[in-house]
Amino acid sequence: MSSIAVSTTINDDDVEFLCQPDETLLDVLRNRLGLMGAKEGCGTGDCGACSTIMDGRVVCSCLVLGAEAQGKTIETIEGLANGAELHPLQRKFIEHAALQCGICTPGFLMAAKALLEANPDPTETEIRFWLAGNLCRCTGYDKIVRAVQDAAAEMRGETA
Amino acid sequence: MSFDATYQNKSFNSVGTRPLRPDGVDKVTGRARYGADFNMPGQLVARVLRSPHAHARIKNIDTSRAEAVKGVKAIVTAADLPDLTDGDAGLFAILDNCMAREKAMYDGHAVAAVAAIDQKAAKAALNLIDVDYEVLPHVVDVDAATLPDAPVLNEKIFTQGVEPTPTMPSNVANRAEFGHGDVDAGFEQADLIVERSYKTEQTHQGYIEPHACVANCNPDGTAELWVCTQGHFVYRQNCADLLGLEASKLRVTSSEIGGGFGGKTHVWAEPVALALSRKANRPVKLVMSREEVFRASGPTSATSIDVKIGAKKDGTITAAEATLRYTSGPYAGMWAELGAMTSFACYDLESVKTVGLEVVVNRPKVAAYRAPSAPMAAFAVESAIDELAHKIGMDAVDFRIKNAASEGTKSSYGPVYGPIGIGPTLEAAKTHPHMSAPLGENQGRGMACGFWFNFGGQTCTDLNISADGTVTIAVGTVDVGGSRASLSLIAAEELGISYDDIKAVIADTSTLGYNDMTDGSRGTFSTSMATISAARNAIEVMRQRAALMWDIPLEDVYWEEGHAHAAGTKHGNRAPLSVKDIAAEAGNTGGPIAGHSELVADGAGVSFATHICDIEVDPETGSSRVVRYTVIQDAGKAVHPSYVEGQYQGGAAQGIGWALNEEYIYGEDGRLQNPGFLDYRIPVCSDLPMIDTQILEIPNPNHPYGVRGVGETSIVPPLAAIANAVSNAVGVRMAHIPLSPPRILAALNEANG
Amino acid sequence: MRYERPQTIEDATALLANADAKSFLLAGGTDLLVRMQNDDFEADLIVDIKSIAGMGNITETGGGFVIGAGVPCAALSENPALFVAWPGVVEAANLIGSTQIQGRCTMVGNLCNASPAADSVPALVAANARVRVAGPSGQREIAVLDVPTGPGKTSLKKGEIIEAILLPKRDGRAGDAYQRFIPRTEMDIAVVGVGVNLSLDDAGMVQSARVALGAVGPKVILSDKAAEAIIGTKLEESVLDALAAVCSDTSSPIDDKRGTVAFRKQVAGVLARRAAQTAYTRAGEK
Amino acid sequence: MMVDVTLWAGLRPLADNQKVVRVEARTIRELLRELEDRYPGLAEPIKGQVAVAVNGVIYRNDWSQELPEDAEVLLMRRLAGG
Repeated sequence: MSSIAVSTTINDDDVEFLCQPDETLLDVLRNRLGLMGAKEGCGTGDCGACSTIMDGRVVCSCLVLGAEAQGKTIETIEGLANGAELHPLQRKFIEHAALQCGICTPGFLMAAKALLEANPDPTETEIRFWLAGNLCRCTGYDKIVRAVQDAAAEMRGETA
Repeated sequence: MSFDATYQNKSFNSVGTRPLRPDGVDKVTGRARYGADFNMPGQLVARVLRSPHAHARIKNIDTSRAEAVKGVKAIVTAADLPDLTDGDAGLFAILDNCMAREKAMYDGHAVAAVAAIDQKAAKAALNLIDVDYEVLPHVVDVDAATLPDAPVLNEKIFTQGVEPTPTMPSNVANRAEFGHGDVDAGFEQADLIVERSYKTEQTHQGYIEPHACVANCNPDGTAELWVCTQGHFVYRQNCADLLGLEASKLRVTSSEIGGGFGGKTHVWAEPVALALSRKANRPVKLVMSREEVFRASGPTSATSIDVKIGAKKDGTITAAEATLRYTSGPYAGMWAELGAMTSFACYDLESVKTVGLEVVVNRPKVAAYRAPSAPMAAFAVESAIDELAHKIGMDAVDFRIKNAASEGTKSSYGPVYGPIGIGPTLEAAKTHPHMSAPLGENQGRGMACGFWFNFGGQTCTDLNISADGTVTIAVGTVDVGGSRASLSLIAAEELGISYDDIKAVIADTSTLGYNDMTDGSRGTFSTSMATISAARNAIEVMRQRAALMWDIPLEDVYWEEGHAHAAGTKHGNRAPLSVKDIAAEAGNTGGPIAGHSELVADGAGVSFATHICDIEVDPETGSSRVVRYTVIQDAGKAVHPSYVEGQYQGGAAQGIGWALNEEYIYGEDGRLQNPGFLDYRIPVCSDLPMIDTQILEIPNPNHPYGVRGVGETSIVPPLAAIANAVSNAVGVRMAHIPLSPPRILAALNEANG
Repeated sequence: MRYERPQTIEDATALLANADAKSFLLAGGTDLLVRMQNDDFEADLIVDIKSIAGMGNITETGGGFVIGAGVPCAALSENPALFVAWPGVVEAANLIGSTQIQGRCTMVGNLCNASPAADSVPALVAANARVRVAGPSGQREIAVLDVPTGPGKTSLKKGEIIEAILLPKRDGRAGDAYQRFIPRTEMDIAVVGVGVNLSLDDAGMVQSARVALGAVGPKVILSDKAAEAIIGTKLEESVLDALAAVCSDTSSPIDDKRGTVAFRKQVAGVLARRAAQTAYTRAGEK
Repeated sequence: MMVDVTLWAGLRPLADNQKVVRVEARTIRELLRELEDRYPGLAEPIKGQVAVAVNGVIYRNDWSQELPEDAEVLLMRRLAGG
């Protein structure tokens, strides 16, 4: 197997890497680029812990080949905050205690970011179905949903 | 210094508030490092070869072809992990589970492992290891395993706890009996008796982070292990014992842990990684796949339980009896015994008898799962209690209140209770708005109670005060869900300083004394006790330093609200000295200021909860949906209420999954058919409603702040609460968990003729 | 193993035609990459077709809709015209997997993976959808119904690629719907799936109908009997009973980890009834 | 001080099939020593498997714990938790 050269954009940076043809984007991010915020919980697209945003759509990076990143725009958890300033979702997750162990958190945040970009004012049901591909075993989802609701309200400018 | 743990009934400044957790930013930015997020220079990749058979004798393992693969640096089998367990059956089970010795005991049992320079070489080598198996008959079902013609898993197992000792080997490893009174006489007095058999299927803790570690053995006998674990000191001891290492030369660092729930309380593959590293003389990283996690780690028991309860027409229970059969995987544990102990713990019973039968089967070795064994027992008992209440014509809550245990009750497992919370949680349920809310069409309401012991145990904490007056607490209990925040609150409270001036870290095994695991709901209970003790010791030092700074006798210095005060008027109007003031002079008054604590945190108060839930059932498909859920539980004292609520909600969600959809499904061949999150169906976000919580605070008399463990009890009532709700919705008693749609629809069809 | 990203359909078919047996097409990858996790998986060639012009497009033509093989299912509901015309097809495709999966998975992939439980397939079969197949010897069109031949098997020949799904033009009072059963609310594979497509005459009587059942046989079942049961009716209660009975009888499922024979047969009838009612309502609203 | 110690079922065969044993002890340590002296078969379980419940409070490890007058004392198996 010979490596493939890939040019892509990750968190607004131009990035070039070599990867094997069967290597997943998740493995590239974690093992080649040092971006370990995306987690592997299953490797089969069932848990969402590896969620990243590719060309505006949230995807499981374990189900994308590294080679497919060619020419794409990729966003990972490492790029969510604006420097030292946390994204409202990040702040609200901490404020609402929406994480316990935290392993699913990066995936939830990326999926929630994509949600609020597509739908700034989602109902509880819309939030729950959009996030159904992100498994959390600690929280029972209650505080996660509340954190997303609160972040959405703040981003709409409705903060109390 | 001896530590007085007696409850003080003080008012709090920090405890009970909801500050931001100290590790929050790390975790929302992807910077927190979990088991798989660590690498070492020159590290190899490990893969484990697993048995495809449920039960097979390993006649020979030939690794020669695999060793010839370029890039392969070490291969280990059981021969590389000699038995050093010296007759310790529990340790031997862990060893044999890490690497099968004579027989593979379940589908997924490790038989060999490879370390290679990359995944590709490791995978190639794995496919070239030749294992010669003699496939043996297997049994996976709990009831089938107890039949006379069942294949015997282990010729050395003769049922313990029966007289006389049996002469034939059996899959029933032991029998444990609990109770008091005369149940036969009790049933004689009963006006009504409910008797029924129940079954529950095997579930997995389902933590999102697979087991992962990096092991490094050096030729000089020192070794390091980076690992996701609920107890790095316990992992150190396990690994040292199994590999013949000196404990102090093995430094174990706990990574952030991506969920454990009991599944990371003993070693699985870590000794294998160390053995590979020792053989290859290189660091080795071993990360399980999700499939491996399901096939070879964690699960809880599958059970079969018979319950009989009798009561008088006025609602007084006269006798209660249960026989509980729990699978333990291939090795005997104490899972049935725990079920037998917990089953009737909520009630004040004149006559009670429970018998636990531990059944070995060709399934993975059972590990603890959040209040281990209690949820299944509670499912059976609370279902029967509900049925009996209906029969008598009493409200289900009133019936429980009438029979609830209280202070002074002799528990069904032996001891007499101190102050406990079962009565108050029931009273709270009775008046909760949820109880009186109207139900919609096809909806049913259920409620149930649950009990768990809670543990204490060995604990060691260091509290160091920096020159700027800020404080580091180094603790040895892994933070599984926010305990760093709780412990910082405790230290702030005791020292009388701001939460923001405290930083809690989890120390590794070489920098702190031994700590038991974060299990048994002990993390915050035990370590808060040690933290209070360490803070009191530090205060004692600060009093001495203040006396020195003021040149007054020590006995004239007292500590209040974060300051040293000079007593009385004889020392003039000296302004109190703050921690910062005293710390700033530490270099001149005797050096660094610290408080240490080593103690056995005993007296963990038992814990009770009552849950209420509403379920809507689709009568045409058997599909069910939780529409409302309420958790009421005693926390003793909620140190950080947000994370207490989180424990309540998380446990309830796990219980809901267990009740409705989660189960291990085995084929005729004894192989697991659903080793993935696609078909092992844990609840997803859209499956659940908001989960309401009500925290009761009945102080634990054996903790200075009244704290009880809160982590586990919340998983105990849901199975029964949901089964009761579904039974009420469909009008048929549901006695087999999970209540998957095919089971509900079949019950509906039967009821409708 | 090679990864290729051809720019034309001719290059893609040539690559496949000349490749060894172990070659795979990559569109959304949501099935292929899962299979690649398996230690037994081996491949010599993966052909990523998403760079081929037109693969990512949804085109409305005089004859209906052409949906490229690389269109992720999430994009279907973002096309208002398609959603108005074929709500049942779109809702079926949108039921596949999570939000993350939706961003990648394609209907053609769902079809070619040839799982008996594929969600979009019963809806496409009910819609009488066809596919355009490109191959070494040129293009051909076949019915979606004729693509899968059994679990994991299709009628495609070596070197052939499905370029697009062709949905017929929609006019008059017509509607479609898809219903599936899963144990959870999301993230599961269909235990039973039913697609119904029907048109009404001016009196509100069902004029034509197609009923397709998924996950109750080795491949999707198009039930003429079920269609006959509702044609010429207004879906009266007795008609729905008959429809349900036919669908239960027509189902020939297996017992597996996802459901039992008895459960699947019974629920096939329930879902057929519900899907038919939804399709009928939708048709009536036009 | 004399204390009545209740043994769990599994221990009874190791103690002449007695359910309750009366021993002279002021602390948990003295109690365990006395039991071991009288019934050597109990030494093995006492080493690692035993917890002592005193008036309903479970002590896993603490030898120094004093036994109150008329204490209700039970030997229990050490438990596993999640």
